[in-house]
Amino acid sequence: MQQDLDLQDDKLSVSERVAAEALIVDVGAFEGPLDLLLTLSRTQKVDLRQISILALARQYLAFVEKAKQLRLELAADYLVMAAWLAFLKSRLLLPPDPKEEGPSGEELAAHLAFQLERLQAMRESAAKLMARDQLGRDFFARGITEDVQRVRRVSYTATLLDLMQGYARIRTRDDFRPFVMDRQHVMTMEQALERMRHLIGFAGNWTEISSYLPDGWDADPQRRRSTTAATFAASLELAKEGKIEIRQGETFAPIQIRKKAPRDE
Amino acid sequence: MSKPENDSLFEAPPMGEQERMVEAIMFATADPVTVQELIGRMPHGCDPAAAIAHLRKRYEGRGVNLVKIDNAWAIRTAPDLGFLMQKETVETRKLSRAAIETLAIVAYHQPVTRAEIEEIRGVGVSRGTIDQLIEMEWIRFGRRRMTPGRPVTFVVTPMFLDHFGLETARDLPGLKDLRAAGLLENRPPPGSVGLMDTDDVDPDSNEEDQTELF
Amino acid sequence: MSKPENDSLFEAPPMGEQERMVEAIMFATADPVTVQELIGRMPHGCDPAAAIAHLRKRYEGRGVNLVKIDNAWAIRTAPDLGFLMQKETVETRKLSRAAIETLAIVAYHQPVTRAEIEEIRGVGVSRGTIDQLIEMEWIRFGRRRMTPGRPVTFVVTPMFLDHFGLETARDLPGLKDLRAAGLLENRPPPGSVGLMDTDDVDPDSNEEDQTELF
Repeated sequence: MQQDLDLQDDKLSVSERVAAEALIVDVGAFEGPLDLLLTLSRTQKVDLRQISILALARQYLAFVEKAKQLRLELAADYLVMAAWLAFLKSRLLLPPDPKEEGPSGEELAAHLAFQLERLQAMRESAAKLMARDQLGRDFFARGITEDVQRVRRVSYTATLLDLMQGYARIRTRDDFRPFVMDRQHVMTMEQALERMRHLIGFAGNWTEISSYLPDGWDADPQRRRSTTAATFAASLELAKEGKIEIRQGETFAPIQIRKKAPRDE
Repeated sequence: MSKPENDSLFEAPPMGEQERMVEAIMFATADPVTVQELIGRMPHGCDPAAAIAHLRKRYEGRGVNLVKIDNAWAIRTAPDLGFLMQKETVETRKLSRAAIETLAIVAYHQPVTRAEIEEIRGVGVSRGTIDQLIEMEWIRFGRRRMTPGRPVTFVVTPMFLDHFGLETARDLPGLKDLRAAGLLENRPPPGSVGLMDTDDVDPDSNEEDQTELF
Repeated sequence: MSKPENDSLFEAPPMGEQERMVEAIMFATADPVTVQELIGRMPHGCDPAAAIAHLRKRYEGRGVNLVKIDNAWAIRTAPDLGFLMQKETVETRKLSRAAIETLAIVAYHQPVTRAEIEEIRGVGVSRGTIDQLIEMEWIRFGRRRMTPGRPVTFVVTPMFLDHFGLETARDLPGLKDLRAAGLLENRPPPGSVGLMDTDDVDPDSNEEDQTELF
């Protein structure tokens, strides 16, 4: 067993060491220690399943040694792997210590072999994947596409409650609308005054005030009230100005007015 | 694509193959393809014009057709299937406040002219609001008012009554009912303009409303 | 074609018409279309799945074929005619070796965590690599692993399947052999002195977690 291993070591020193030096120059091309191990393992020219992990460990350690001699900077994970492989190597070479805990050298070696095989398998699978016909390279999608027009139809809705609330909103707003004189049914004193100034010139004799009410204002009670009040107020105003005289026979008797003759003054 | 000189030595692919080629090219190119272009892209000795003729026949009556556009050819959706290129989504939205108020006024005051709606609302009514309600078939034109200008009036439709579960517009709850339901109770704080805006900010009064109502 | 009873109220178009519709929709888009989407776009009572089956047969051996991607369908040119399409060829960004390997690992081992990818490759995965693959929409986040730290997982996308002409991830080349050889197992390193075993997990407890959860 020991001899067999030495033999492998010797073999390593012949051809593998040359290869290892070639690898060192290109150390940047490796994607980590596992990749380096996989590359080194190819020099064994055997199926990965039959690979000698011990020989591989030696190759790797020789590689790291060489790199150190050449003062090449190796990334930390390469050195971690070297330490681990040195440990693995010793485990594989020394007879198992029954007192020692943890996995055996064989178990560790088997796992490393598994990792290498798995990485190799992934490499091959990646190659197979990339070798497949690819969209946009070997087969193609539709060149003239037609967009699906999204026609969005909006449907509006409302409930009876919305309607009632809406109406209520308007009606309450009405309640609180600022008070505005209903001018359509109201005659102001100014209007009456204006009217009477024109008419008074012809009133030489006593005339009932009601005859001064404008046409069309006597039918509707509201209008009649408004125009009567306005005309009466206007009469008072005119009397105050000295333009007319007012008289009333008794309470609730018709009020009469006539133009005041200037010469009477 | 530079083909070697000795292409002529090879026989042109069978017409079935040429048809496949034209089909693939037409499918994948982003623009209509001319016969000239096809000659340039297909193997030497091909007769794209003949292949197009075959392919055109093959697509006759199918979901897509081979059509000539100017001087070029393209695969296009059959005209009768254009409707499939539209996807209709229906979205339900609440009617705007202006529309609800306008609708309410038409319902309570019909027949009513636009000027009257505006007078009642105390604010202008946009053409769009009226149009929307007409389009929804909730209001329609009534008879013209026999007043100067002969303005059109609006009335609610049977669709409206149907939607709101009313037999006639007279079944609409009256102001008294609204008041009883608490809908007219809200008194505005002095000086505030808007009233009764349930969709509005004052959360308290809103809350009250809700409690009273439900 | 088992349709619910009430569907028969609407007369579905004849199958020939349905086939035309599917054809038109498929030709109109570059992206795969799901049956669900077809149902949504075609008239009521249609059976797009049946129409697809017919259409697929019709396009067998033609210049374009109907292909299935995940649970969607698309028309693609026949791969043997790729040589005609130099003009259409899109230069895809050259992927680095790390990116290609990472992609393969995600595809074959999905759902897979970043730590697992790193363990398989024996080297750290740079942020840029993952980002690039996500940006290309070839991989995406899967569900989180129910293990301490709840690491995210990565899975491949339908875009990935479409790009590589795969119906499902199960159709990846050599997948069965890899599985049979135990090379897709997440085998923990013996003992605690594992290689590169970062924040990673005991697959047993993992299993348990999942079982408890679902």
